[in-house]
Amino acid sequence: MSEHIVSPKIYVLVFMALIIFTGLTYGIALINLGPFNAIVAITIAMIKTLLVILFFMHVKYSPKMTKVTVVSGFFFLLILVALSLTDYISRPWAGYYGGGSAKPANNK
Amino acid sequence: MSDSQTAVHVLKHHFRDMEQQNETSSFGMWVFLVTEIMFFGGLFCAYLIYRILYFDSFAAASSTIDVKWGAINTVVLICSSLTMALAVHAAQLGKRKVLVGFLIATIMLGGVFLGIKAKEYHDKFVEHHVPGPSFHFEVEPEMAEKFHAIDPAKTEIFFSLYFLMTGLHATHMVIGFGLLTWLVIAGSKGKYSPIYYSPVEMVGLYWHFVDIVWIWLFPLLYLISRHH
Amino acid sequence: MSRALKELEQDGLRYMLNFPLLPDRASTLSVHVDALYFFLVALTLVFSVGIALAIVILAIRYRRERQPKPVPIEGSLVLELTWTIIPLGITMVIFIWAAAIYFYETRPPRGAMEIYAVGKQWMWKFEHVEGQREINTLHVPIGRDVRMIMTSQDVIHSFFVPAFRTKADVLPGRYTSVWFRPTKTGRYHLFCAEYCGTQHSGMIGEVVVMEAADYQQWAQSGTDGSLASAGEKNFQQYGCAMCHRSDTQGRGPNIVALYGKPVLLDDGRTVLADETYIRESIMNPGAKIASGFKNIMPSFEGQISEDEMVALVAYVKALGNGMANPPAPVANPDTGVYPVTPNKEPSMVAPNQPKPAPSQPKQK
Amino acid sequence: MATTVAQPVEKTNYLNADYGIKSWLLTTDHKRIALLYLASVTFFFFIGGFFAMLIRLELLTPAGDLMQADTYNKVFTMHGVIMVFFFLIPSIPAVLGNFLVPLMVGAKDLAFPKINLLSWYLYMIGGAFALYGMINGGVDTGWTFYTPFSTTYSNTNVSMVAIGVFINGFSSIFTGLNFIVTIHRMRAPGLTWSRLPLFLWSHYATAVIMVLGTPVIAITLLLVAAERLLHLGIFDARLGGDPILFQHLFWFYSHPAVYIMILPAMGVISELVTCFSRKRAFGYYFVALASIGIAVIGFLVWAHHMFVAGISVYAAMVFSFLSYLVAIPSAIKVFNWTATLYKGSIRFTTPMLYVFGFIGLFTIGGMTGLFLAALGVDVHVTDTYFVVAHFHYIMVGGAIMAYLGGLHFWWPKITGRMYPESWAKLSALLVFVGFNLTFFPQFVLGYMGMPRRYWQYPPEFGVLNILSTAGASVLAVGYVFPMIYFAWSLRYGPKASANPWRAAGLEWTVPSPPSTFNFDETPVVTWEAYNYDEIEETEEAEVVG
Repeated sequence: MSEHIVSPKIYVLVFMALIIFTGLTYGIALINLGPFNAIVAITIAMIKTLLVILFFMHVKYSPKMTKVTVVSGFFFLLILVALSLTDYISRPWAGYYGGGSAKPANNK
Repeated sequence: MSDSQTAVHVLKHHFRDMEQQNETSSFGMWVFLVTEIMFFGGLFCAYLIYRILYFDSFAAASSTIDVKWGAINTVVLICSSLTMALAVHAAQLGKRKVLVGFLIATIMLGGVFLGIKAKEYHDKFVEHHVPGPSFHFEVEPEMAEKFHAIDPAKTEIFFSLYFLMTGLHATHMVIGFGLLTWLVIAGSKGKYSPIYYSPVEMVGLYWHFVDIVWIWLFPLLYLISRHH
Repeated sequence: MSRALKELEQDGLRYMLNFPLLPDRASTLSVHVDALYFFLVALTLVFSVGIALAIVILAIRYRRERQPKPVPIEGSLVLELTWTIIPLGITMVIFIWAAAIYFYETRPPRGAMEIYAVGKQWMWKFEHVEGQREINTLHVPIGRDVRMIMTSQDVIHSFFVPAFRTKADVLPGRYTSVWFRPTKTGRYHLFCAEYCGTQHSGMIGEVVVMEAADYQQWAQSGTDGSLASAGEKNFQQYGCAMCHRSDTQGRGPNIVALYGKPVLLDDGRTVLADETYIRESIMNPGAKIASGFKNIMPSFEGQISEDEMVALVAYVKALGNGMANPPAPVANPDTGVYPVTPNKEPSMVAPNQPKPAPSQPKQK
Repeated sequence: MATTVAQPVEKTNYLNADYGIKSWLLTTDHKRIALLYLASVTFFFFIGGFFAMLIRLELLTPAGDLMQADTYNKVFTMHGVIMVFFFLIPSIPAVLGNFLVPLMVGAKDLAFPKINLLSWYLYMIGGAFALYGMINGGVDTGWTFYTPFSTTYSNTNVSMVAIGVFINGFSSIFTGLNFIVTIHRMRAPGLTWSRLPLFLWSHYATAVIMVLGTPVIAITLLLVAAERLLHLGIFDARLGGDPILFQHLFWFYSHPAVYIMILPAMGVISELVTCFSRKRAFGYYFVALASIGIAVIGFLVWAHHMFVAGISVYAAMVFSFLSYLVAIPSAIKVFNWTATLYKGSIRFTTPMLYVFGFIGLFTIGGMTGLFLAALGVDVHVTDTYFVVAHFHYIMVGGAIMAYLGGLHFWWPKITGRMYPESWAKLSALLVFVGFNLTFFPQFVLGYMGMPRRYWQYPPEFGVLNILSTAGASVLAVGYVFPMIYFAWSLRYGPKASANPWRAAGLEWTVPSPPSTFNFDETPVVTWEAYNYDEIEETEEAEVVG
């Protein structure tokens, strides 16, 4: 990995791609796509992150262990976000106060 | 100094050879970056949950931030990532002057970034959007028309998270400046050679990580439903 | 009682000898929880005594003197699988049984009698729908479902009655609820179970379970009108009647018979109009806007105390359910001015005639 | 693998290689750093233990008569903060782990010696902040710092202690980082993963949790300090914040933190049980993978601390189910340790007594965990003394017992001296008896509904609390004994040979105490882990104890 010398040409190419993606994410944000705005913004950010990690940070040429470390870092962050959301998203289902019948209680 | 002397002088006593030392230091750096991912991750998780709970207030607050400067800052930081990568490349080939040149370029671009950031903070200060006793959020008519459920108290949460996340990011950049200046000093003394350049690579990894954090901060903080 | 016990009784050490080992069983839930508890205690005994016996027997049988040469054993896959799958099976049984009890415990039956509770740093304030107000003691009738609707004025507290086996944290800024049906009369401990500051251990009280008749008689005596009537006074005092009118020209949605109905919001979401929705719409109206209405209602955060809020919520819930509709706004007798909603000039009738009040939601 | 019974000529080892304050305060030798940690961890243990005695004395009587209510709140808060962050988390990894990981791996030192010293300094600086906060009036929020009490309603040194814990967090991050990189990159030739001692497997799993969990509590405490100093509204319900979000972020770290405390203990027990049964570890792969399983699943279960906190019914179901999955690997380990005894040649030395104590008490601790993961029962017993008894069975009955067992087992290797066997057995017995008398009554108190953190309680709980306080005094004596005879053994203890227990493992192939650079030439490992059958045949060296 540290032996593998990446030619500056690749660096400039990756740099151009990053600039284009920045412009893209800025441009798409101006179009109203409803919920897809957020999804597109996140995918573009993921692609840019992958570019920086693989080429600028040489993970593409690193031993497998470094790749596993990177993936596990993002995986555990995903656990934090996903399992916290199971609480926040499912709160309204059972009546907002965390209990009580989900069906509207007609008090008649 | 001939290569073999630098190698002996530089190889730490508890490593078998330079190859093991380099792999160990870069793997150690990556484990540290994982802790940084979780460190920023806690803040991103809080931001995500509050954004889901109070979307309209967050969108309204985000619309008061100038997205032009955010985009320029993103481009500036990507350029600094490029110069950093080329600096690492120069260190690998042992070109001392090119290395120092790119390191200084990276510091310059970082400075530009912080300058723009300071200007954005100043704008927020002028508009009384800094959380705390002086905080006051005025709901403009076109904002109220586009986002119905704006609650000024919740916009203060957005700005608290905005200042915390960008502040933490800026702090990491200042630490980056310290590391880069140390590299410039050591590099100009010719300490780094094609055999021993792992410090340059470590700071490179750190700098690219700081860039990745901004790559995520820009869409999350600046681009909340900018469409008309 | 033996002489010794009588002496202990005199100088207040009555618990020295006959202290209880299990809390009373005073609610329908306690029987289920105790059953699962005894099953788990039995399971723990089996495994702990089993492991301890195994260790003692193996240690003695294979001590160095009797077994100088150890026999090399790698392990056995069969054994490993058995003590993975069997514990997994047992834990799943416990999970399902416990989840069933939890599901029963967190879903108050419809038509349960409601009592409001406000937790404040280091005391409990209870407000019965009939209007009785109590501090630190709670009177409840036997044999009826009781649902506590609780909120906190400052930090997190927790309403815990060991005899009923129920507990629920009381959070600031929203309502949480717990329900129980008492099955035994008597006086039971009430604790605050979430650390809340200096007098956390002083924030205790008593739950008095009374016969239904005694409770009815107690509830009627000495109240200055029901909680809902107190709520109606607040409704007038804070000028709510100005916008929330039973006829449909008011600027705010018609809130008659609103409680319990799904409400269509203007961003397309549908939320259930429960206590927390009512409270949130008063404390910060900007959070959820009923469809067809504008975000013009001022926030009453900091102006309405939790006790007045509880009364308002009870009033809104009583509207269209045995309570007269809100009368037309009453001009202030001496100044002759309608109570103007604070810091917002009442604009002329809203430009677009508000669509029918959300209480008749459009069928999706 | 012959053990040389060298004449005890005054050989240079890591202790007498260098003298003077600088040689200790600026050392990068992992063994000296381990001793620095041993001193500071013991110091904090006795401060936390002192607060524990104060709590037990206060609870002797139903009325609050020994101290004021807020003094009691500060005492139990400092007991929690110091014991959790400054004793239990660093004890085994920083003392035994720092000393043994390089030796067991066959390396001269950890991967980053200077960072290892930095982590000790961060630990001391964090400790200084916490102690200053304690002296300057204490903190009364409980070790969990729940908001909005900790951010808006408490006017004690919350920020000071929070920053102390924040700095201390980086100490365990760097320790974890050092262990992961060392175990991955610096294993001796021939030492494959399947030949690693189980001590290293459990420390690897602990290091993974330290690295992935600690940053989240660092940012959470930073938010609490920021909210107190800058009056932001992140967790303040009045300004729209959500107190339950704090609990999510706090417990995301704090539950894996309890696995940071117990996993190293499991590693120590695996070493001890194999050595004193003279047998290979039963089901080596399953015990090793169970450690990794606990580390990973440990991150999925945090909200079983919040079943009544107001999270939704469905989230509670998800976390209860996952909490039952995390119980399985612990059960696998207990069964495998017990199976290791079968057909072994068991010696009843002090470390083995601690192993028996550990397995018994950890089983009770683990089983009571099932009560707390059961939604129906947890609603009744959470925030009561049942929870206090459960986690003390795991931490005191488990982690501290294993820590003492490990300390006795490796004491000859660390100091070159043997401890007095009979005194050690007596103190082990005292610890076992005192512990059970202290914490078993608390299970009964818990189910009867006595809440946690109560300064005064209804009189019917009186007798069980008296029993518990009596037990605490026996336990205190049991803990003071080792301090005395370990210090005594430094001067008068008999000299220990390189391998007094005839144990397997690279750390026993070097003289005790080892030289500064551990191995003269890098060892080559050709044998499987715990090859006691081979050791039995090769020689019959004199056996101690």
